[in-house]
Amino acid sequence: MAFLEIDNMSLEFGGVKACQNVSMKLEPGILYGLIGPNGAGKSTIFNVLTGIYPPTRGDVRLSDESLVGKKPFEIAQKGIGRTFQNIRLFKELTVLENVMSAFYSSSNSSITDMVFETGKFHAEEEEVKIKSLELLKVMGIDDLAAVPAGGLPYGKQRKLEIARALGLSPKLLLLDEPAAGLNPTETRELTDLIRKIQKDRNITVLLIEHDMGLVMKICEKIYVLVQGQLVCEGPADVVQNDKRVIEAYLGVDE
Amino acid sequence: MKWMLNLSLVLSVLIAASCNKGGADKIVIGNFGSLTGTEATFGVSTRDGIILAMEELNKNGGVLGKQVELKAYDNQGKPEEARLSVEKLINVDNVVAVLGEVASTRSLAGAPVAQQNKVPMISPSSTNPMVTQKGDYIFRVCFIDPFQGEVIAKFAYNTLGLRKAAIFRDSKSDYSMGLSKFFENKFVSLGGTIVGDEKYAAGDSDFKAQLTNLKSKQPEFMYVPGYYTEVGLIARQARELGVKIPLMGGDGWDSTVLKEIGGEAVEGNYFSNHYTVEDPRPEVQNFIKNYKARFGTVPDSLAALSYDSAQVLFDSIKRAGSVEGPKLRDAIAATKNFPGVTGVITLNENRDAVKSAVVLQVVDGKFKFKETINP
Amino acid sequence: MNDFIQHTINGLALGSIYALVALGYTMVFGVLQLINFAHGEIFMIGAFSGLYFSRYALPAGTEPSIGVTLMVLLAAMIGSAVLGVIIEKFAYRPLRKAPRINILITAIGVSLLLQYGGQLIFGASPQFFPTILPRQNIDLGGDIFLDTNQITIFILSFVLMVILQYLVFKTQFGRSMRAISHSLETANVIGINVNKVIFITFIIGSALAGAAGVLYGIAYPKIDPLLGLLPGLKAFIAAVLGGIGNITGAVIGAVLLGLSETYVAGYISSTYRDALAFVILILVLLLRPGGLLGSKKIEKV
Amino acid sequence: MKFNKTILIILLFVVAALALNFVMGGFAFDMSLLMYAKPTRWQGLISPYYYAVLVILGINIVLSVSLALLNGFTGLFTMGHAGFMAIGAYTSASIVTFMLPTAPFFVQMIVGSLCAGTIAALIGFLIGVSSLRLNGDYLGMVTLGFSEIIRIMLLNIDAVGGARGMTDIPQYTNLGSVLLLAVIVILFIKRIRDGRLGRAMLAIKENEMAANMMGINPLAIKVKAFVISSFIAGVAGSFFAHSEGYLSTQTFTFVKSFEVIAMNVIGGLGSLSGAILGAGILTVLPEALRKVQDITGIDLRMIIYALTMILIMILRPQGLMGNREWKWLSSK
Repeated sequence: MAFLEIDNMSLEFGGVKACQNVSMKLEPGILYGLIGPNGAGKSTIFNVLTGIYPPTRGDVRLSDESLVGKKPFEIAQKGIGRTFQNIRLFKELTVLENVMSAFYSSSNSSITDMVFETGKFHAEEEEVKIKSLELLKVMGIDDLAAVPAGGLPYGKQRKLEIARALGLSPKLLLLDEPAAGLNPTETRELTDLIRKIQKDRNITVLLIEHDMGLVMKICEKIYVLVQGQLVCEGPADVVQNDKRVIEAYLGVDE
Repeated sequence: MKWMLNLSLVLSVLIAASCNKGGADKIVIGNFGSLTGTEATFGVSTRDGIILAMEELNKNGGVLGKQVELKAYDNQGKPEEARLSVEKLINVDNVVAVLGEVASTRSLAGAPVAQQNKVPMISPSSTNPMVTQKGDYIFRVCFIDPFQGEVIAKFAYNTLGLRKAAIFRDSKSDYSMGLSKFFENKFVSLGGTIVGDEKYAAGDSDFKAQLTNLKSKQPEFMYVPGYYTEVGLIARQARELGVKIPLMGGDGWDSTVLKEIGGEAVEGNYFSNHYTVEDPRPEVQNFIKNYKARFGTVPDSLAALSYDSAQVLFDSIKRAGSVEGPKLRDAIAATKNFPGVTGVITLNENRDAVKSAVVLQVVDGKFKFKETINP
Repeated sequence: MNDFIQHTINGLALGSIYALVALGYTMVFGVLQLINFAHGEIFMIGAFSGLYFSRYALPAGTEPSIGVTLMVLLAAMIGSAVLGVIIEKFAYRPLRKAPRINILITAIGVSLLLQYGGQLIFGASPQFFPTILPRQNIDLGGDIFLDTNQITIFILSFVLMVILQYLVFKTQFGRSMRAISHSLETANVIGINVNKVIFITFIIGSALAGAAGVLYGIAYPKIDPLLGLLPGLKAFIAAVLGGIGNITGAVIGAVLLGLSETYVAGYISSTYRDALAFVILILVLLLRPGGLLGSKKIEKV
Repeated sequence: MKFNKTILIILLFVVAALALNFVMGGFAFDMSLLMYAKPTRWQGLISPYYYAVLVILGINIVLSVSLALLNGFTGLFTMGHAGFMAIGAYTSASIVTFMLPTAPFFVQMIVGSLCAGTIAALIGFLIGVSSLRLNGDYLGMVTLGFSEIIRIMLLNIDAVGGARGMTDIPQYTNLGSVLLLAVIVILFIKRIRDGRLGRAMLAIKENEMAANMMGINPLAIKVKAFVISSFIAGVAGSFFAHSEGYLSTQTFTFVKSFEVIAMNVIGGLGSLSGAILGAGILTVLPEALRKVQDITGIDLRMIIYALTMILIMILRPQGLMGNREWKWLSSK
């Protein structure tokens, strides 16, 4: 039984078909890649998974529970964390606070606790802070904890987004072009980090990426999406040699 | 803790400022009114009436050998600002008396302050009975809603022989609501009936829906006790809808603006007022002449009333021979048969002016005297 | 029944006044996504420009005529357009990239400044707007009356709507406008002179407000510096009702608002007449935020 | 350690407030007076005018800080704060006048302000649940609409005076109690901001979509912020009512809502210190500008006020404080 299952999912916007009959089965603890030309609907799949768009047809199930009709924050609470193609950090919060915000739903001090600064409040804040700092350390940006997130260099913002998503303790992590805009050194660094996180925490990762090298290097299984339809799936060598994939890339993309 | 230092600094400045007393060679009087905002036109007229009275007095040597100075504060039509300006007038500017406000709402907000500080306050034109009930230092020189409301009821019923009335009132204005209420009571008790009752809100410009309704009730006349700012348009739109019955109103109509805006539509209509410009008394004729010369416009009833309130105050200071609160209060309370512009003013035991009202009719763009109605 | 017809006539007339103001509102919003709070005040300045023009520029004793009306309209449109451009250049342009709340607050600030500045310059007392258009009261029989002014205004707002519709959908300028309303950045990238288009939009929107001011003065010949407040708000509500940014919608929304205000005052209660507009606003925004003719936009993620 | 310090600060404020109370009101300190005396506010060191200005300052600070929770921290642009203040003011005034006319003033104060806050919060909840799905200008317009509807309804209720306004409301608000309220509210809001709730609010303000993806329910948080804010506005209304002794709907117009927004904006949206500073400036400035009126003879206050708003927006859109906080209000 698959851990996350996309079952024959289609999404239409007023007649425009963004996704057609997409089916995916993700097993726990595996690093998946999702590639495809621009406008193929990769981010759209993320948006369906995270509940931003309800699918027009079909179903999405996490551990056999349908996610269709659930609110985005409910899905996040169930353990799907994500990053965004165009970084969406809380720019005026500090780096540390960004990560701490992800612990909102897992902590439970009440307004009274906050207002009277009870022992429980302090204990919880302390705990969240320690956990958040740990995550920052993992991503190698713990020295910037007190800096407003908007002030970080681009590459570090990408890392912070991942750290923040990890704050949810996700079972499934969706990374939307984490290497976009990074230089080769940074990309290499990030690649290693992603693999390390995935292994250490034993979580499922679904990665959208333009950088073929990166995808081929770390993904155990790759899905190829062309014009809203899955055309191919399998390990790197299978995908690389698939005729439809080559066509799609040669025909459309740079 | 630097902010604490700042706070104490601010406090000490405030305290120091509060000890600053006005000069002793002048008598300072205060006025509060809405000089800006939606009711600014009323506030400005009122202030100008006081200025005229004061300048005339000062030209003739002032009172008790001193010149009079006016402090006029704006309250933007807000009651809380009204209260604050009275506080400032009394406690910072040390005025001997306060003149104001037009609207009963703001007089009600300011009156308790005057009362607590034992500084007399004379409202020129707040007609709600409650205003002077705020205490024995609060007076007014206008008549109150019950009387004015009854004036038109009596006039319509007795003089014109009309039996069916419709009321069109301004729900935002206490004045209009008050007049309507007392008009209704009196008219019904005389034996008339109210066939229709509609509301508008000051600031509206379209009244046709309500007027269409009132028209269909077929009243013999319509009571519209609002201010001239709306009544001109109401009259116009009533005529456009083919309403031919007379409209009647109160002293809020008294302004040249009514004639300008209403044009032919206000012709033939009646309203109650404090005085008539046809009155040959020198008080009236001089006031109109001087006001025109000073401000370039024909005074409305608010200006006349505030002029009178200032005159009553000056007369009382003269009689009291002092500007101390209690003495001045007693002198104002003793005002009897004072020849004001708006009639002969006598203050009764409720500190309200007792005077007769006149009913005027708009004829050929002029307010023609019709009848005097006594209390 | 006669009452109903009279109410309908009244409502349509009121609605067409709202429509005139709403057109300018919706145009500026369409391009800048900005609720131009000062639009009501531009409208007020239009009315005063018309007043002063007819008082001082026209020879005394000029008889009311259509020609005079057109001249006054033109003067008011110029007056308002100049003001609109000044506001755009000095208040809105420096804030083009600022958060929307800042622009909105500036707009409210401009609106207050013009209201109180107006009280200072024009005086607080209401003034009579001269009769410049010959008007006649038509008795339709059965105690129903129709005013020629009402017809004029109704036709004018319809004509203006058609012209605007043409301008926006059939001209190069209109295409640039729509491109900007779609995305300011993209419009910049594809070589549209954004500042120029916004500038012209403000001229047109403000001139429309100026014309509305004069027509308002003709219909309700009492003008004062705070006159823009209520029509401005009502026009905004009308624009929202029809689908803000949508030209036909603004007119339909305005007429619906005028009718419903009149019917409510006529048949239910005049007490809550002014609350009605807000109730409509709330209901539309909560149930159909795009308005009657507007479409729902999908947020880009 | 931190806990002890805050208790100390609160105690310090209580003592300071009581001392002020004693000096300026001269009643709360005397326990025997507490039971029956109506506060006499007209004694002490400073002129009643400045006293009244300070009371209004305190109320304005409370309003401004409570709006900062919405405007500044949660990014909700509302234009209906005057409506909640009106509900609080009228609720408290009615309860005290009609139901507790003879109770000792502190009972009136506590019951009155709690009821005021509760009713305001309840209505805030209803409005919030229905309208907080809207964003930006639209939310502003809807809240403005609600506030106007509230005002028109109050205007037409004869029991609370209608157009005439409500008179003879017991005047027990004094400077000490207002300052105490202000301090409590400031600390309250500060601590909410610094807790997980505040972080969630800021997250929503910064990027609602991302907050959603962090498992934060934006609507729930917004409603919470709205309810808290309207509660405080209601309490402020109650204090206002019992300071003025007179209520009229003319007070609670759109202009009042806008004034409170202006306080936030001038001080700096998103800064608690800014909200306080803004309230201070917009309370003192109009009074100080009365002097200008003495010279010019005409009232330029509103014009200067409007110009200030525009200039600040253009020249210093982040407000006077920007995102900074005074030391005692900063989160660390």
